Amino acid sequence: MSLDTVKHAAETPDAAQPWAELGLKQDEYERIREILDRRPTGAELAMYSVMWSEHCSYKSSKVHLKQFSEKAPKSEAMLVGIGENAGVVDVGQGYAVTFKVESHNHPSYIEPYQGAATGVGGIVRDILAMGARPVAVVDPLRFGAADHPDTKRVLPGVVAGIGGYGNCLGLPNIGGEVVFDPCYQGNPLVNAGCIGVMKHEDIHLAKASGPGNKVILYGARTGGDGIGGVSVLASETFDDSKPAKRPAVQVGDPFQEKLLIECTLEVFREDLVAGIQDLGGAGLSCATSELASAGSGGMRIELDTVPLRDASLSPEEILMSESQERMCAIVEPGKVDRFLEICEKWDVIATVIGEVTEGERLEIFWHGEQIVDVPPRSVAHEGPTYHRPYARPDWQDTLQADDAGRLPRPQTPEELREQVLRLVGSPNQASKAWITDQYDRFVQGNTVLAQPEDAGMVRIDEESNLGVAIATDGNGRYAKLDPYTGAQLALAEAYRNVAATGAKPLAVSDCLNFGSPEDPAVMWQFAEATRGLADACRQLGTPVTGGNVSLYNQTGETAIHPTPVVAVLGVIDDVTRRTPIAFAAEGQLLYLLGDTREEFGGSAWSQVVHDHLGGLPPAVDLDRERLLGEILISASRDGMIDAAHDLSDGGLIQAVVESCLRGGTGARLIVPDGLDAFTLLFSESAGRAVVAVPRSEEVRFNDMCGARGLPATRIGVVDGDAVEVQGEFSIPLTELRSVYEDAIPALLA
Amino acid sequence: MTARVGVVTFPGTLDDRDTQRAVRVAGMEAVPLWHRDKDLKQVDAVVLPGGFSYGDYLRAGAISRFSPVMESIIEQAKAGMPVLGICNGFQVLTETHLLPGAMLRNNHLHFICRDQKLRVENADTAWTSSYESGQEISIPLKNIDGRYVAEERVLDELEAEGRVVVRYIGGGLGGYPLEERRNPNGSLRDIAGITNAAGNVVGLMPHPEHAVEPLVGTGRTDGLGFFTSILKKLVTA
Amino acid sequence: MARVVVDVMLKPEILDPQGQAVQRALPRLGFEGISDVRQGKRFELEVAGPLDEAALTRIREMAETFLANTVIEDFTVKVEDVDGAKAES
Amino acid sequence: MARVVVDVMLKPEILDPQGQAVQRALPRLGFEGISDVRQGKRFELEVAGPLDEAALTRIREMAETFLANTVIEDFTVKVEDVDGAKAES
Ligand SMILES: Nc1ncnc2c1ncn2[C@@H]1O[C@H](COP(=O)(O)OP(=O)(O)O)[C@@H](O)[C@H]1O
Ligand SMILES: [Mg+2]
Repeated sequence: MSLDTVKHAAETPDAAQPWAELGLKQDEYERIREILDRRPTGAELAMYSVMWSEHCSYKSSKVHLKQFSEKAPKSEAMLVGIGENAGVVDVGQGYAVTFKVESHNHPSYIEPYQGAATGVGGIVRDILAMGARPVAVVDPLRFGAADHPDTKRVLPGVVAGIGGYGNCLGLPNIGGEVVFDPCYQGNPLVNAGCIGVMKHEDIHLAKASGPGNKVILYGARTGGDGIGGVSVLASETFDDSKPAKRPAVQVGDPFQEKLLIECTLEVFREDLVAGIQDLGGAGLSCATSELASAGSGGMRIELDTVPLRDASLSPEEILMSESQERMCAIVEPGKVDRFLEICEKWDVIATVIGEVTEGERLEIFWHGEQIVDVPPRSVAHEGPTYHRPYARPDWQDTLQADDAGRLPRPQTPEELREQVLRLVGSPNQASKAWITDQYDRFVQGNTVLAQPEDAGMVRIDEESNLGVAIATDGNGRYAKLDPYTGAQLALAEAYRNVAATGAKPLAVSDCLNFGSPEDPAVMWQFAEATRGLADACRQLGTPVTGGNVSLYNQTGETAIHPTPVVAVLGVIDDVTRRTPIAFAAEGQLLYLLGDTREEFGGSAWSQVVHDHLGGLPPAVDLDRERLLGEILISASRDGMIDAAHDLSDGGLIQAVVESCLRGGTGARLIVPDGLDAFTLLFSESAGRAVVAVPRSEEVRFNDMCGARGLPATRIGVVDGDAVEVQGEFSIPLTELRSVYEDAIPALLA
Repeated sequence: MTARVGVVTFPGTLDDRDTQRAVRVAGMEAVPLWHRDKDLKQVDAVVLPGGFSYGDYLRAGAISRFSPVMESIIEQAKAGMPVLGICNGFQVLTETHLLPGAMLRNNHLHFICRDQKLRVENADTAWTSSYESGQEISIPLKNIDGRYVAEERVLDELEAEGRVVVRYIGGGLGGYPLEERRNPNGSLRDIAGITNAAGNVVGLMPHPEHAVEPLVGTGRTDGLGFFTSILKKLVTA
Repeated sequence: MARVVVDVMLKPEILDPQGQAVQRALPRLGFEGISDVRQGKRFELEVAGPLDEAALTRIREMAETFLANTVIEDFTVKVEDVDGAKAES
Repeated sequence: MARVVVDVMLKPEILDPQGQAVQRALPRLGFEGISDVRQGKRFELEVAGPLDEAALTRIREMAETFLANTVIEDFTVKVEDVDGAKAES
C-alpha cells in the first residue's frame, strides 16, 4: 500500500476509510473531517481513533467526573490536580507525593501474567513521569468464585505477574485487596496503584514548550504490541464472535523498566528535562499529541527515526503501538548530549525523534513525507463527549426490599461459633498471605507497615521519620445495593484504614470499574457512584487527585457489580508512632469505637452463611468518620493505644480474630448492654474501629473520647490463647489460625 | 580511618541502597561500585546486593557474572578480600564458582517473601563472627530462585568442613505444607548460606540488610550482625 | 516408552526480553556474529502408552490449551528418537 | 542465515518442579498417560556469518560457559533446517 500523505489525502477526498473498524462513530469521523477540512490520512485516522476511544478520551464518563473538580474541597495540600499523569500532594518538609490507581482488567483476563504485569508497569511510569521516585505499589484485585476452575487459571497468573514485575522493579507491595465474587467470573478486575515521592521543586509536567527543544524517545524499541489494543481491548465487551479484533497482548520487560526508572531519575537530578510523558495506552499518538497540546502546540516528528523491533511496521502501526517501557522527554538542545550519555550509562536506547516548533500543529513525517498535520488539542483534549442516558434500574427497588435483616440468625452459641469459623475461613475473609507472600514488601528498606495491616506505610525521610500511608477499598456488594452510598462507603473505609494506622488522610485516587456505559442501568450506577464519591470527598476534605475509569466490564449482557475502588493517601509526621493491628500485650483493654446497629445488607455474613445480597448497605455518617479518624490519630500520636483495627466486612469478630492472630494473643469479649452477641459480632455498621488501650492510658483515652463525643465501649481484654465471647463460645487461636490461613492455599495451591 | 565496604550496582540491582544503609548503620563507610568499572576504589570488603540483575533473564546472576567489576572482585576474593553475596549476590557468586553449587527455582515455583528463621551454623567467617554458633535469628527472605543444590559429594564436603553458614529452621506462617514452613524453597539440607574454604566469601539467600533497624522491615535487627562482623574484622586487621 | 518434545516459543511479533538480554550480553562475552536470540520453553513428555495418531492429537491439544498460551506463543510437537537425538552436545 | 538451536535441560538427577507441576496438572485437565514431564529452555540463535565448524565450536563454547550452567544443566546444540523444521505443529 502506498503512503497516505497529507497531500494525497487532500487530493483523494472520497477514498473509503475504515473508521468504523477502528471504533469511530459516523459523526466522530465527520468531525475529524471538519477539524482538518479534508479527510484524515491513515496515520491521522489511527491517532484520532485511539485518542477518541473510551479508554483515552473518557467520553462517556467525563461529564460525571467533572464533579471531582467542581465539588473538590479546598485543600492546601493539593499541588497538582486532576488532568496530569497523576495528582501531587504536599506532605510537608518540602516533600510532595504523587499516587494513582489504574485498571488492567481486560488484558489480564486474556493473558493473566502479562496483563497484570504490564498494568503495574504502566502505573509506575505515570508516577515516574511526574518527577517522582516510585516507592511502593498496591494491587486491588477482584476474581470470580474462589472455587471456579477459571479462577485457578486467572488468579495465579495475575498474582505472579504483579509480583514478577513489581518485585523485579524493586517496589515494595504494601497493600491491596483480594475479593472473590461470581460477578467477576468472566471479567476479573486487576487494578494497580503506585506512590512516588519527590521534592516540590522536582515536579515535572507533561508539556512541550520552547520551540527548538528536542523530543527524545527513550526506552524499549517499538514493536507491534497491542496495536489497537487501547481502543479495542479496553472498550469492547468480550464476545467470541469477533475473534479478529483480538489484538496482540503486550509483554512486559520489568528489567527494562527498572533501567528506565534509574535513568529517568538521573536526568531529573541533573535538570535535563523540560517536559516528560510516559507512553501507555495509545503509545506515541498519545504522548506526542498530549505533550504538544499541553505545551505551546507545535511539534514536528520524524517517525522513521523511531527505533523498531519489527522493521515491517507501518507508520500507522508505529503511532498506535503500545510497546511497554518507553518514555518521551522534551530536552533543550544544549542538554541533549548529556541526556543521551546518561541513557547510554543505563543501557537505555534514546533517540531524538523531533522537536518543538513555533506553530500550533503537530506534524509527523515519514521519510520526508508529511503524514500528519493536526491541531494537537483536537486529538488529545477535545475528543467527543457523550451524555449517555441513564436510569435507575427497575430491579433496584426489589433488591433493596429484600432486607438482610430478615435472614435467619444463629439460635444457639454452637451455631454462632460455627458461623464465626465459616466467616473467618471464607475466601473473602481468610488470610491472603498465600498471595501477598509472593510480593516483596521489604525492598527499599522503608516499609513500616504492609499487608495484613490496615494500610501500607513507608518512611520517606530517614532523618525526620516522615511517612505516608495508603489504603485501597471498594465493596461491589454495597455499591450494587446502592451505588451512591457504596462509593461513599469505599471512601469511608479507606479513610478509616489510613487513620487507624495513625496517618492523617489527605487525598484520594480512584479506579471506577463498571459495566457497559451503553446500558442506562450501568450508567445510572456510574452517575450515582461518582456523585456519592464527590460529595463524600468534599465532606471529608480529601480531594480526588486523579484516577481511572474502566468500563465495559461485563460478560454478555451481565455487568459486574459496580465497583468503585478508592485509594486514600495519608501522611504521618513520625512513623515511629504508627499503630499496628496486632494485639500484642496481655491485659490491654479492648474498646469498640462508634455505634453498632443492626446492619447486615451486603454483609460478609449474609454472603457466607446465606449466599444473599439484598437490602440496604450500612448507613454512612461522614462526620462520624472524620471524628473517629481524629481520635485514632490523636491516640496514636499521644501513645494512648497500642493497636487499632478498623471494622468493615466481617464486622467486629473478623477484626478481633485478625488482630489476635497477628499478635499471637487471645481476647475475651463481653457483649455490652443493649446489644446481642450476633449483632455485636457480625454487623457491618460503618464508622467503627476496635482499639487496644494499655491500662495506664484508660482514663486519658476515655476522657478524650467522652470530651469529643465519640462512643467508646469497653468490650473486653487481651488475654489467653483463645477468642472467647463470654457466655457464648471460645475458639482456640490454633483452630482459628488453621481455618484462617489454610483456606486460600486449599483452593489455589 | 573507617572501614570501607563496596556495594556493587549491576543493572537491575535492587537492594544496593538498602545495603549501603546497613553498612552505614553498622558504622562503616559505604562505597558504591558500578558494574562497568574494574576499579574497586580500594575498599576493604565488598557486598553483592540482592535484586534481579539483568532481570535474572537466562539464569539468576548468569549475565552479571561477566561484568568488569566481577573480574576484579574474583581476583581480590581469591586473594582473601571479604565478599558477601546476598540473594542475587549469592547467585552471582555460584555462577562465578567462587562458591560451589547452584540456585534453582523454588520447589513451589512461587516468589516467597517472609520473615525467615535461621540458625547460624558457622560463626567463624568474616561475616558471621558477631553471632554465636547455633544462634537463631530471623531475617527476611524474598526470592523465586532460592533453592540451593549441589552434588551429594559437594554437600558432604560443605558439612564436613563446617562451610554451611546459615540453615533454614522455620518461620513461615500458614499457607504452606509443613515441610515448607521449615524449608521455604526445597534447598538441599536446608542450606540458606555457605562460605568458601577460606571463610572470606559468604553467600546467603535471606536479606540481613532488611533487618538492621527496629522501625522498618520486620522490625527486628537480627541482620545487623553480618555488618558488625565485618567491621570487627576490618578494624582489628 | 516414547518421548514427545513440545517446543513453545513466543510469537515472532511478541517482545522476548529474555532472548534480548542474552543477545545483548554475547558481544561483551566475546561472542560475535549472533544476530538474534529467542528464548523459549522445551517440554519433554514421556508417553506411557502407544504413541499413535490419537495420542499425538491429544498431545497437540494439550500443547494448544495448556502448555502454550496461543495468544502470545507458538508451539511445535515432535516425536523424538530417544537414542539418536542427544547425539550432539 | 542459519539457525542454531541450543536446548538446555536440568540434569536428570536434579528435581524439576516446573515439569512436575505440569505433569500433576495434566490428569486434572483430562490428559492421561504422560508418565513424566521435564521442562527446559530452548534458545534459537540466528547466525549472521557462515555456519562452519569454527562457528559451531564457538557456539558450543557459548552454551557451555553461558547458556547452560553445567553444574545443574545439560545442553545440546543442533543446526536447524529453518524451512523444514517447523513442519509439525
Ligand atoms: N492483592 C493484595 N496485595 C497486597 N496486599 C493485599 C492484597 N490483598 C489484600 N492485601 C492486604 O491484606 C490486608 C487485609 O485486606 P482487607 O481485608 O481488604 O483489608 P481491609 O478490609 O482492612 O481494607 C490489608 O493489609 C491489605 O492491604
Ligand atoms: Mg482494614
